[in-house]
Amino acid sequence: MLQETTFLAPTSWYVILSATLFIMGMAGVLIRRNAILIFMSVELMLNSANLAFVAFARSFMDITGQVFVFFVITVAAAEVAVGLALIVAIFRTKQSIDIDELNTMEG
Amino acid sequence: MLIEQYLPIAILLAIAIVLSLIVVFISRIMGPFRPTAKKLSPYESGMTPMGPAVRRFPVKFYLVAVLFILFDVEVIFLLPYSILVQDLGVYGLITVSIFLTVLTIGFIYEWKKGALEWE
Amino acid sequence: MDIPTLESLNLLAVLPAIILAAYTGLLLVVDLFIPNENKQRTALLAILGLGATGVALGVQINQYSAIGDQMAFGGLVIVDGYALFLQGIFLLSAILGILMAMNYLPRRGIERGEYYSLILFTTVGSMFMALANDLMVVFVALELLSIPLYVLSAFIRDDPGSEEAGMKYFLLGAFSSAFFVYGVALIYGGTGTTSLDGVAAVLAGEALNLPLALVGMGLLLVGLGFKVAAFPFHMWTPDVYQGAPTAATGFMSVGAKVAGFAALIRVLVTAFPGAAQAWGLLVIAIAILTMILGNVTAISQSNAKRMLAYSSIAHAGYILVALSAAQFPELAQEASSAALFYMLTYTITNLGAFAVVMAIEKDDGSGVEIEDFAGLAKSRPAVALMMLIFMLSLTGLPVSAGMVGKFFVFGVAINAASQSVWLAIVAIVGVLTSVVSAFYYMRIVYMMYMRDGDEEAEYPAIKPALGTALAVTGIGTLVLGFLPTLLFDAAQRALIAGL
Amino acid sequence: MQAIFAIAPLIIILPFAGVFINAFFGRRLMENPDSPAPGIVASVMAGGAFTVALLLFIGLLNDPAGAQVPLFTWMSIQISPERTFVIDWTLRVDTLSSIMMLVVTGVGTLIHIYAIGYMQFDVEENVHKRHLHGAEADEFKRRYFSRFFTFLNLFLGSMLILVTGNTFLTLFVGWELVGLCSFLLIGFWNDDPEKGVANAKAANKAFIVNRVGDFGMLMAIFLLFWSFGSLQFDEVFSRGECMIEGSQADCITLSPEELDWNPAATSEEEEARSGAIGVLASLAPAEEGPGELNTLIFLGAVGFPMGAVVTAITLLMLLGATGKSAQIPLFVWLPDAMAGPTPVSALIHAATMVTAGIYMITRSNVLFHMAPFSETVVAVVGGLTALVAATIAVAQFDIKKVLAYSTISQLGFMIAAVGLGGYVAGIFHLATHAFFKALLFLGSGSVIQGMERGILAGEAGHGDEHGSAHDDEHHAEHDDHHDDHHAHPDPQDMRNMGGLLQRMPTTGWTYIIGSLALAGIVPLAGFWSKDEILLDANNESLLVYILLSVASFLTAFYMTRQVSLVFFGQPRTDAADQATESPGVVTIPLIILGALSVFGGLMNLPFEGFHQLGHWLEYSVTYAHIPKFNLTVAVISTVVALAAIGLGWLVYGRSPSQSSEDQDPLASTGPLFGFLEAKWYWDELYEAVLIRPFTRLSDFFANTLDWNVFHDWFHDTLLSGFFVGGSQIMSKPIDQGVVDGTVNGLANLVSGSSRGLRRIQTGFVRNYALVVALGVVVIVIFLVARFVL
Repeated sequence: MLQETTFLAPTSWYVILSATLFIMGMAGVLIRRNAILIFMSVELMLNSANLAFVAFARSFMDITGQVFVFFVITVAAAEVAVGLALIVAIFRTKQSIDIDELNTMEG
Repeated sequence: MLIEQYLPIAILLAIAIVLSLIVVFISRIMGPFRPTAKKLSPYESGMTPMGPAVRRFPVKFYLVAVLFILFDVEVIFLLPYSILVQDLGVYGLITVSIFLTVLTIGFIYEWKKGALEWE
Repeated sequence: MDIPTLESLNLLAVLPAIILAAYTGLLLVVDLFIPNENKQRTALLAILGLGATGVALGVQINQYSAIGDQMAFGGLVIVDGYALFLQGIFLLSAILGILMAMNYLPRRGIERGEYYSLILFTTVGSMFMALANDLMVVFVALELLSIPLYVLSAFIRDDPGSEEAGMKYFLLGAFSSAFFVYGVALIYGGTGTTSLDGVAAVLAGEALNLPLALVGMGLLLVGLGFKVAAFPFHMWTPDVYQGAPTAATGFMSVGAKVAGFAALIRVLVTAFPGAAQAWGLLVIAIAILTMILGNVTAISQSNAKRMLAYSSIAHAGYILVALSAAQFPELAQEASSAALFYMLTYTITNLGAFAVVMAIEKDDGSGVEIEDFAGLAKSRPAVALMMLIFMLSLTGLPVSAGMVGKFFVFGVAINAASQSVWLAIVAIVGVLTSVVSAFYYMRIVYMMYMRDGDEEAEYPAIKPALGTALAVTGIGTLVLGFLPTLLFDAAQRALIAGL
Repeated sequence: MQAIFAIAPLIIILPFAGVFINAFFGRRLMENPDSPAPGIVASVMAGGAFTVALLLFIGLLNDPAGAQVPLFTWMSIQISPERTFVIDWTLRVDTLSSIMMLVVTGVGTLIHIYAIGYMQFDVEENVHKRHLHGAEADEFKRRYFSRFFTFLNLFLGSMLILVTGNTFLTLFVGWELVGLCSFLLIGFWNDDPEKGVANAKAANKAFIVNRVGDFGMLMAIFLLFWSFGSLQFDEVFSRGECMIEGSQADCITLSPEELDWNPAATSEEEEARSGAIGVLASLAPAEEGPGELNTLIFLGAVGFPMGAVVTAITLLMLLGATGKSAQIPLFVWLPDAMAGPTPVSALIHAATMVTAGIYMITRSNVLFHMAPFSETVVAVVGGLTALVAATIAVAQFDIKKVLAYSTISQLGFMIAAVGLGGYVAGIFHLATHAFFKALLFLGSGSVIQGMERGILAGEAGHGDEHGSAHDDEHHAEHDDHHDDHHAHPDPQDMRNMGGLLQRMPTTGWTYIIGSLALAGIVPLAGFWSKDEILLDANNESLLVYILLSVASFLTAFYMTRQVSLVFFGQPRTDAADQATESPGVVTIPLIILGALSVFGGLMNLPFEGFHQLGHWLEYSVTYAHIPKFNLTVAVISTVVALAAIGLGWLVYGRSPSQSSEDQDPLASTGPLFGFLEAKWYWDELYEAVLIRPFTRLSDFFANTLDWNVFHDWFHDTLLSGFFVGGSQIMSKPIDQGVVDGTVNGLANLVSGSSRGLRRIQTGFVRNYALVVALGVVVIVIFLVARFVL
């Protein structure tokens, strides 16, 4: 399906890159304390997935992957909307968006 | 297509960068430089500056940003459509109008909720 | 290039979902013009819409035997018995959820029209979870289901608990859905398609890149496992359930979970029969751990909502038991119908339990400690009786819906045991843990019937809405217990052509 | 099937109708708060059930094969394309179940009637305790009186579901329902000012201990279904016997006509049947045993020899039986269960429910017959229980506690009997025991209320000189224990009684009859049944025989002790002095039961031609057998009993103690008596052996599995190695409240680990995310490994 030409980077490179980005995002979620930064890390994970999609789509010469990316982006936008709203609300009450201060419930 | 065809772009880039650097630093290089507190203070059209230059933005901007994102996204879907608008014909028209209706609902909602009133 | 035509969309097949979606958008706007003091109208309108959808669904179910399965949106969506049955469950839980909220929100002083619209949005999402025949649809449905839930759980403005719940749910939910998306990406990379049948076909034949697809499947398991609150992706559950407004919690505890299972079962059974051993073992392990953790941790809870959260984790485990039996193609159908039936019983019973919690919760949201059930049998005999029924059913004591559900679920596991002894183990753990569960469920019964509460503890009046919800759930629980065959046959017929 | 059997459903419907009426209209029936209406309704329903049972019995006389009366299809599940697993709710009317029905409904009816009188007084007294007056009091009476009879009828219905069930599942449903009723009735006075909490606790103890047994039952049922592919009695048994030589597959796919052979077949029919199945021809009980049972049963992928599987099943059933029928090691709940009102103790905890275990084992005699090992275990457990309980009973002072332990001991006899294959003997003793033990309990109830009437009279202020003199000397010379001992004499403490025979003649004499029957004196009912058991023991196993003989010696002894303490000698308190006879509604059932205890033996005399019960049961109990009458055994048991009575009389009867403070004569044996009085420290043993280790274990869980450990390791060592500040996430220690004390030792283990697990739930989002991430890692590793390997 994929005719390798001289200058096209092989798909695996993209996948590896996306995996790296994904892991970085994961680490970010695990170690960041600022809600917004965590949130951005999540976005990073999503977009690494997008990268993988596009790469695969290219290698298959198939449109599905790219369409999926559209949807991911859209949904991500919706998540941003909700997420930011939540963060703002919390900032209003707590004057801080350090998620480690959100531990009134436990056990 | 071959890698050579990228060459003009590369050259253009190089020139752009160099020029911008020159523009930035030429005054520093040419002109005299005797800083005083007044000179360094941020320029507020003659008034004495009040407060730090960097301030928190009011939450409103978050709201605007969010709204922007939402409506920004619709472009993603409209762009491909606009390219194929001829081929897609009625089918495409209907589909896109559904899509836009949904967006409009959102728009009406935030309008009525007063998200758009600035003050 | 071939342009799809409106006919090819076959919109009629998904009419109920479409009706509800359109109606929801409409409701969102209409609500803007309803004055704040009588938002109850919005609720009634919402119920109306659900009813209309229900009618459409009923018609479809009627014709189903004649028409059989249909595809829509060019194969992105499949309308089969499985989907129809589940859509029924979703509509039911949505209606009940709104009924409860109608009484609850005003008391907490948080009644805003959006609540009802959001519930409808979630329901649309759930319905598409059941309908999805393509990972793309699963993903969009998953988010359409989740995002409103984030808002619902943070619905009590500037109540720290609620906000915390919303935030936790949101962050972890986004986190897990990122895994889901990446899983889809890997599957797409491994098989070159995102349609479930396509994936199955590729895996059956010469897979392009099997390990990629397998790992992708694992990540799907994560994303959906989070929705159904299965170990180890359950951590959000107790906090969110406790912090969220009880009405939302009750709805969430069934709607989201069932929807999650809807997609999980569909994806694993339809798309990955090739990798059955792989996910079979995983699901078994997860099921065992989930049952143990849920039941054991529930025991030391002092807050009723939190206790129910852990119990809901445990029940996810029981449904997983059925799913784990579905790894054997010849049992897939029976297993899925057992799961479907269990989900139905769980939906009704659990909603009922939460309805009772709402019935005793004070207007400031306090009064949901397990101690607060003390003496309920004296002050509120009817409610206490209801709770007794629900607790018995959740424990799985005869003769109640829960017992029958457990019976089917463990029964199918036992059948499958002839294929792999793991199934036997999982069934035994299931029985053991449900014995354990008696401890914490009976504790509430003990509180209600054998402890004296303070006499002057007066409970909020039960408005007709909540009363209806209670009655429906209570009667439903009993009926399912006494005449399970009724619906179990339905559940099975749902599966004849399904999957 | 005979037309008469069609009425079978009534036997269940009637009691539940009673439940319905009393539950919803019970209070309205009691416009006048003292009207016994609900009681009458309940009794009528019970009586109706009894008549139905009688009719069925008559029907069976003509057609002993019995019948299976379908009610409705309970559930049907598509097991596999070709097989559907159907559970009909079918009533099984055969000789065994009819005996059970007769006993349950018969004794049940009498107890219902008795309960009318008893509960009116009991409720009245609870009104006093709570100092209720006027409308409040009336409402209280209405609520509790009708509630009691609702529960009682509910129990009756459930018990009948149990005995008429045609599948192990329906049996289990009844099993659980009766458990529930017992729970409700033990805790009936859970809001009693003084004893409320204790009652509630007793109820919970019963409930939870029974859960352990139920777990055994459930596992047994699953195993059954798993290996025999059915839960229906006949199918299971026929397939079981088929599998002795056939393979599992052949036997499970028996064709229907092969399946509905009826177990009531006489021997030649059995020949025919075995021809039909084609494997039983060579099957003679003698040459059985695990050796022959080596055909494989496939559980999961692996196959086990049939002997092992059946043994496992039967042992699990035994666990269930030890729970319901209060055998070692699960008997501890029964004595506490005496917290319930006396009719409850009589009906549920002496006559009927506790015999469910014996019934279940008898019903599954085919299985047990296949597993000799389990049979031995059953017999030994029964024998031991009989002995241990009997010894404990010797040293109790609470009149009902004595009876409770006596019940446990007698149940031990029955279990031992069925364990030895003496199913006839077991059921026989079950029936007679139901008569005289119910009699004794009702008698004790009457005694207790007599005492309470005495107390009330005393409080009313006319205590005669004797009493007051008694009074002073106590105040003069005794410590306050005795003081309040006297001020509020415990109406159940035998030390406070004495000389009641003159004051309560009917109760007294019937009670004495009952005790003689229990002691096994010719020709009372108890003698014949016990003798039959001893016969079997004598033939089968010397050990059990000795255990049982000693037990029966002790039985006679403690009954003598009780009778002489309660009815003979001088009254030791004013209360006893002013005790009065109970009303007719209470005494008449006593008399009837007395008669039954005398003549009950007639149903199965050990002489040729008199084995009615034996032959009767042969129709439904495949391995029923009738032991040969053996004079020496009979003589020995009689002599033993008489000796015990004589000894008891020497110790207690001849020189009765004068005051309630006197030491028990046996107390001279010092530590031994204390040991027995403390019930062998059985509860303490559990405390030490189960609860405390569990608590420790759970602490271990709590601390070692503590998330902090793991977390610190993970975060500080790994993550914070790379990033700063991750470690203080977990710094907050979590200490959670203790679980409510309603859960027993087992729960302590669970709750301990539960608290341990709670620590994982730290409330920190990032930890949740961490756990998710770890889960992902594990899953991915697993999948990749699968693929690579």
